[in-house]
Amino acid sequence: MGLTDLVALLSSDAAIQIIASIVKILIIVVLCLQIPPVMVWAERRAPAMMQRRKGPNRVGIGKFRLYGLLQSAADAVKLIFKEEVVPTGANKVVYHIAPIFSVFTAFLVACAIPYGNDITVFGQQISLSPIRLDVGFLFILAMSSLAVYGVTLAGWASNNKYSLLGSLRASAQMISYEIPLGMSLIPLVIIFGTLDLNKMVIAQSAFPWSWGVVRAPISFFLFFICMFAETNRSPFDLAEGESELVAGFHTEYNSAKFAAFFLSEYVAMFVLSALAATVFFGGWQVPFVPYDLLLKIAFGLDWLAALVGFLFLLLKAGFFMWVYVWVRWTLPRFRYDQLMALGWKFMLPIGLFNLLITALVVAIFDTVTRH
Amino acid sequence: MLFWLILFFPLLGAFLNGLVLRKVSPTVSHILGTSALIAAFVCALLTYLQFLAGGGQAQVITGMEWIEAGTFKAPFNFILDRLSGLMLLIITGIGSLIHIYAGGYMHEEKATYRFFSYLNLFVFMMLLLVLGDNLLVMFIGWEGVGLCSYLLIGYWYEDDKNAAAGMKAFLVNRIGDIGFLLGIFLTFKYFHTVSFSELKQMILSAGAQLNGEQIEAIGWITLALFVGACGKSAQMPLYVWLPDAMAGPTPVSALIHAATMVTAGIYMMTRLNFLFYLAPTTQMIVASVGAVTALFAATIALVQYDIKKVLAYSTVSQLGYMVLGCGVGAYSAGVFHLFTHACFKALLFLGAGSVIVAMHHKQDMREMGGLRKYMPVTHLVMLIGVLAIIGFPGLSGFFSKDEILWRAWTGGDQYHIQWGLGALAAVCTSFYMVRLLMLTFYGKNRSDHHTQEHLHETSVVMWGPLVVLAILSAAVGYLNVPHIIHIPGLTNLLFEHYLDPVISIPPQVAEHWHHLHAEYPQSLEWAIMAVSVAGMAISSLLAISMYSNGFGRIANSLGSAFKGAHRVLTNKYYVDEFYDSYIVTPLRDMSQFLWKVVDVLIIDGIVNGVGQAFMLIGGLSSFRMSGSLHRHGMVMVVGIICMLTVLFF
Amino acid sequence: MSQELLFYSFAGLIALCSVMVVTSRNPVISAIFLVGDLFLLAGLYASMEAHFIAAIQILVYAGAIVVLFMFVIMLLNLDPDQRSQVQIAAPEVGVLALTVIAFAVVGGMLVFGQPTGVSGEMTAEAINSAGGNTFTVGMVLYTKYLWPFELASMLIMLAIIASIVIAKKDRPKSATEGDKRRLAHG
Amino acid sequence: MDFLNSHILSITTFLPLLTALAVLLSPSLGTARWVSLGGALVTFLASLHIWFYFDSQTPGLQFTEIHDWIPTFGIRYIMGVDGLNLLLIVLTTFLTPLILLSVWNIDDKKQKAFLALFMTLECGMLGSLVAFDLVFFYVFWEAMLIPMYFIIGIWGGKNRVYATTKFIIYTFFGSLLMLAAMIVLYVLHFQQSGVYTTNLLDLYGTTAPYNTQLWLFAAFALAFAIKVPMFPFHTWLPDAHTEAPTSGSVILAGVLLKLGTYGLLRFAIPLFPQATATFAPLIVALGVIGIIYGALNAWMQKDAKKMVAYSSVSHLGFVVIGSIAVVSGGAALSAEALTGAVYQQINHGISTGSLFFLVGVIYDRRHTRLLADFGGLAKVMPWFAIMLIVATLSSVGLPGTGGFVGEFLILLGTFMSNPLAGATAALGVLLGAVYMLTLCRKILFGPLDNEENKKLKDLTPREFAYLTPLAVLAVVMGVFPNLFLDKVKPSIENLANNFRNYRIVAEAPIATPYLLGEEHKEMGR
Amino acid sequence: MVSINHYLVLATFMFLCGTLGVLFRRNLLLVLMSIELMLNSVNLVFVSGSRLLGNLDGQVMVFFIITVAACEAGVGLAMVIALFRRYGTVDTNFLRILRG
Repeated sequence: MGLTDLVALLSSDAAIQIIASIVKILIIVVLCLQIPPVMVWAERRAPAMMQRRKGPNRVGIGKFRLYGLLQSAADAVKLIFKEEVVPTGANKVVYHIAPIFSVFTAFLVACAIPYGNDITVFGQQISLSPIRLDVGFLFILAMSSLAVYGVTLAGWASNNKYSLLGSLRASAQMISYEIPLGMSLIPLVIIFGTLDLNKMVIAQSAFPWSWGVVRAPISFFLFFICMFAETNRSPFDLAEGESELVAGFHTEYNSAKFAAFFLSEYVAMFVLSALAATVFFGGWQVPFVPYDLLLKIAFGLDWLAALVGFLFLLLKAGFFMWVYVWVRWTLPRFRYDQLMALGWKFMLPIGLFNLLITALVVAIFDTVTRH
Repeated sequence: MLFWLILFFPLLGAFLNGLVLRKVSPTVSHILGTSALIAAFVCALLTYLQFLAGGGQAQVITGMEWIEAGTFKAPFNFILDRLSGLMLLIITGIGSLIHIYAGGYMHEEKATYRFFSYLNLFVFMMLLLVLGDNLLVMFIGWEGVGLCSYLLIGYWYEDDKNAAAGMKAFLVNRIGDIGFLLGIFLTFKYFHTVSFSELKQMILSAGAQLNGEQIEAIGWITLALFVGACGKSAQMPLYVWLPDAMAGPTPVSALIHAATMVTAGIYMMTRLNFLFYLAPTTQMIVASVGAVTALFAATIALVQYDIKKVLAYSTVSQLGYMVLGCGVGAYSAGVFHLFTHACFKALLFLGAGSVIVAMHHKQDMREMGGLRKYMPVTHLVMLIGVLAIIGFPGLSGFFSKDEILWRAWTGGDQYHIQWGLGALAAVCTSFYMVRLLMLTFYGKNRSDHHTQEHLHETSVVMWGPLVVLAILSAAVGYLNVPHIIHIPGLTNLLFEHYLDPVISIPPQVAEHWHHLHAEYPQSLEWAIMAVSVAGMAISSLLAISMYSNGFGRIANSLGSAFKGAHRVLTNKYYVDEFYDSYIVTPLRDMSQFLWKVVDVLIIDGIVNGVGQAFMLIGGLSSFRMSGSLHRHGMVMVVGIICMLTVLFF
Repeated sequence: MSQELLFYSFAGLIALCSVMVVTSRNPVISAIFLVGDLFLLAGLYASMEAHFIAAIQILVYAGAIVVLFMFVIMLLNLDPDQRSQVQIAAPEVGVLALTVIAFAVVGGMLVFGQPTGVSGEMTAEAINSAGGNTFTVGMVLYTKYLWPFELASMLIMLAIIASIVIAKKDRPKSATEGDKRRLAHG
Repeated sequence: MDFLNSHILSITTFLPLLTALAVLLSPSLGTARWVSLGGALVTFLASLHIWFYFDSQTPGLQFTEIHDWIPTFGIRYIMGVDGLNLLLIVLTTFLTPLILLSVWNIDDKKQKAFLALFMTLECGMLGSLVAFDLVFFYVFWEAMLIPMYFIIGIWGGKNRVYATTKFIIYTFFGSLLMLAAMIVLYVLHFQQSGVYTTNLLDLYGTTAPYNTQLWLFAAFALAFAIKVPMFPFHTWLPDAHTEAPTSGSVILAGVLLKLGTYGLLRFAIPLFPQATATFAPLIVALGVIGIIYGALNAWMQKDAKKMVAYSSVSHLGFVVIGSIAVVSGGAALSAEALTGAVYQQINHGISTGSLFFLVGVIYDRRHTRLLADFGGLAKVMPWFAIMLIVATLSSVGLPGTGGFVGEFLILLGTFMSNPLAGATAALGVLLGAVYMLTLCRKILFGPLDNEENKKLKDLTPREFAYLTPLAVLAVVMGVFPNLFLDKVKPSIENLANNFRNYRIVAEAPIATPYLLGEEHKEMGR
Repeated sequence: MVSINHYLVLATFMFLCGTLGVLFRRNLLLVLMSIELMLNSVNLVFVSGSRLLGNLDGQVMVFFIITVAACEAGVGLAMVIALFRRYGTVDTNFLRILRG
């Protein structure tokens, strides 16, 4: 096989797609791997800020302390190189699989977010999400519903009653809140008429008054609550409530596997934030700058426009990440029965009601506009 | 219009009294009931006069359709002819008198609305019976009067005996009614109509050649209908209900069980005389039953102590005469006796009722006696009544009874026995009626002191009707004077000719009957009359001598001399006991057997046995039930595999 | 070529997972393999252009049903000695053999029989031109199968109520005497 | 109006079912009562609509509704009314509100369920009356059993489980035989015509071979004989009646049993005419035995309700023999007897229904039904006495009540066909009087010697409300039978004269009530 | 080319596994899981059939089957819990209430 063949092979349509996919996946993975360190730093600096103290600000390279940003890097290194202890009586296989599963699902979901509008490379249209499905929306729901396995299995495999309790709580909680989550998102599917996330973003346009949050405020409200429950974050962090269950499902985890859980949790947070941005806040749309205009501003270079959009998406998602942190240090933890009651007796009925109203309004609106 | 009012008034009275005005005083219900009937009587009288003025031709009054199914038709059609007209007058007329009387008789009762409602309903039903133009409308009345009789006999229902008597009356009547029903079925089967007028036309029209089957059927029809008549007119062997029916209030006995209802059988046979003429066998049976009943009941009456029982058996006996009359083809004589009997028997019953009221509802004649001086009017009218019934020359019974006996003798040689029985019964009749009179009104008073103190004549409400009836009893006989006696100003056999349009001898047998009538000399008739008058006189004298002062020596010694016969008679030939032990009890035992053994043990046993057999099989086969899910699943899978294998290879 | 590769690899994994589901001694492991099975099946569905079903498969089956299984397994937290053993006695062996043979026969018929049809009649292009898999399934579901769909929703409601009622706690706390006797028999 | 005329049967049939749903959803028992009564009354009104718009000139099927149900098997949704079922439909809808009134005062927490079950039962009964498709009919026929099973099984007396199990297994056994026969008929029709259909109107044209007919007829007749019930399949009835609550007994006697005789007329006889002619003597014999046997058994009963139950056996014997009185050498059925049978069905529903109500009235007060515990009630409960006597008289077939018209016509027709049977059956009239008057006498007459009986109250207005219509109707049916007979005449004559070759056609809906005069009718057309 | 037979063979194998699981596993939960396995094999047949026939009825059927499976699992698991509460075991060896 000569060089020409290789070039030919590499420039064939399929190859371009494959290469693009690999590149996209790499980018996503790298991106996601950067989230925990930043967030760890943020989660330390933010409360410090709220509590009028300094927080980590020492670690740096020489004199460049970078507001303690490198503290996270140090922690990561420490965590990875720690000795690995597997508890006796643990189910070894499951014990090992669980964190992998966790990370795996988190990354899969991350792959389905549209990070920018489609771009054209070598005459090939390439979407900016690694997994581009016309049921992308369902895919995200499906994959995020799998996230519970990691937690559940971890708790069970640890052979520790606190872990088990934590995982039981986690699984019940996640199943319970998955339903309102779905309920809160379905109205948007009805409104935008598509399951393709990128099309949803396009449908929202660049103007905030046509974004999802304006069109379906109740949905956003529900989704916002579910975001916390789904990621087991405060105020719904009962699965790991340290005052009750030591550390919940990951009590018996340490070293790299603990890091994996850590990673998956932050990735999940990011994914949900990105999803919120995508569905409710116009995704990669630059506010008040329609894509056509953006394209013109970017000298007609679609990759540049996409990059700008990507940055805006990160910005929007970042806001929600910040809200996570903010809420964590603001609100107390729920009690378990309150959590369940909230989910089943409050969120679900409202979600159903919201769904019904939305469907009605859309149906009436459609009928009116058609005639 | 007037005609419909006849029917309407009694029904209205019954409705108002029975369902609407339940809380009113007895006087109001009495006035209401009575005035309804008097109104009906007035209407009936007017209608009747109108009818006679119009030439007295039978007319059919068409009413609404009633039952219509397939080829069967039974509309509410009514027939107004000389026979039903007469009955109309008897029913409403005597009924009115009895209603008036009942007000006095029942004045101690608290809630008489029920009584008058039943009475009015009875009159309505009776009117339906006599007016109906077809067998089915007649049957409504036929059963309806039975119902009213049931209700009235059981009027004092708190006494279980009365309720039982009412039920007995209803059931025995029902036996007859089944005969009547079968008669209707047969009639419809062979003649395809149940209307009297159509039937009559069919039988009488010269062109109608009845085939053998139909002739034979007529025999059965008449026989079946006669069974009905037996039930209603209390003939052997179905007479048993009538004596028991005396449990009802006395006006009821007078109206229903003497004057009207019980004569329904005679009315029906007269109405269908053209059929009976064609069935000589039935006629023979009818005559025999009538004669036997007349004598049989008369003998029982000889020894009864209860005043109403005597009258009851007397009624049965007199009905026997009427039936005998019908049996020998002397329908007009039968009806005439019906008429006279209605007058004097109503009189007797009402008189007896007055006595009973005076005696504080004691009915035993052994406690009476000498009432003549306390109740002169009652005594007088009762005397007239007794003389009328025993056939004292000049009074109505004489004319009517002797006519029947004469016609029995002349009906043909085969009827001489029946005549004998009838004559004998007449002798008995005079005896027991005179005995009744003597024991009640003559001699010393045998009642207790308390009763004696309160003995007095009844009020005018009660004796007024009695006087009217007494006059009628004395007078009506002259309507049908036999042709051997000539009374100036009176046409002989007025009544018989009056009924001629109704009595229609079919052409097939006409010759035979005309032949019969012409055959006998006048002297024979005189002789026959003399025999019965003599018998009457002798037995009356015997009774007077025996009972002129209570139970005399002769009476007691006769009683002890014929101890066995006396006991048999006192116990009414043990007929009730016979029925009870040979019909009712076996039926009851059989029913008990059917229920306890056949139904519960055998049939239900089989049903439950099948169920238990399955449970047993199930229990046995459940040994293989391990209860293991996997076993079951495996069996299932193996089964499916086998099935699929069979299916595909 | 790539499709066959995909199929064979997935099929192999599915078969493996299926075997593991049934043979694992630990129910949790079984459940994990079941999830794997479902996941892989979803992959197969996706390869057959049934994206909607694939997503639903994961969403409902893997995301809800098996989680429920897992939840119950953990809730009951069975003692090790009560974890199931495969007991094989003589009749069971017979049934096992018979079943396997029967299925083998069916499988053999399928392997060596003529393919009754070839894939590819529902190509990605055809589906996309009709509005996408989800759209087309939706059209069929809400027109032709509207009534079954409504009935299915009723069924779900009934199942929800039934599960709540059955699993509610206010039933007799302990086994009655009769139950104990039965258990003793068992 | 067109809509109403073309859907009135569906409306009538399924309104009760909707009512049942509404009853279940009503917040309180009070509401549920009114809802059920309202639903029942509206159903009654709907059935009156059928009654008034029914064309009494034609033997055809009216208000027909035909829709495909399971087209693959030729199963359809066919409803229709002709003279044979018209009266029964009205009877059913008429009795239901009365029964609801009779349970108005029952106040336990399951009562709502009772009302709902009852309305469901009404739906089942109406459905099996109007269905003209075998499968459709069968569905209703079985659906009817379920509510009845619960009504007896939950609200019954102390031996209720035995009674209800017996009832359901017995009837179900019969139904299964019928189902088997239906399938055979279905296949036979396919073989003859090449069309799979369960449409009764088409199946009438099937001519099964004689031997097959015998079997099929036997299966159908057995199913209906059990339902009727005919001697000797009657033993479930006394048990079911005795254990059932009053309301259950009324509807059981009033309508459910009639479905057996109705089925005989609708299915067994016209579908298998040759077999009918063959079996007629046997069935008539059993009917006559049933009349006498039921009467004698009733006479012996000590329990008032059981007595009335056995009287049903006897009375339905009349209906059975009336349904199958073959005349003219087997060429036709007696139209008189057939009319009587149809009429007697209604009349029995009225009279026995009211008898059960009346027994229920005293049972409510005294909690006993033993005749020995009563006596002399006429004194304290005069209106009750009047009602009981009217019901009794109607039951014994006194002329002037509906019972007479029915029994008379039946006996007349039977006599024309078989004098011996007619004469023997006529004995039943006598025996009927024997036991019914015994009942009356033991309850109403005689001394009022039981202390508890002296305190009894007469009928309440509510009891009047449901007893009076029955009493009035009993008399009206006796005096104006043509009101009812006119409507059914053409259908009956069609069946009677052509049962050897029975056909019935579906008529187009009509628009003017036939209550109006002739000139209006012309205008309406 | 992947023909329908490929899928069918795979489905058959899955079904076999499910059947054997139902027949030979003593844990009720495992039995239920095996049933899910069988249902899934059927789903596979439906989807492949749907592709073969070129219409979507098969996929709709799968949709319904999934619905029913969800119901079945919900009720089934509820019953398992109830059984466990009452008898303290979910081993079918000990649950033989239907024993004759």
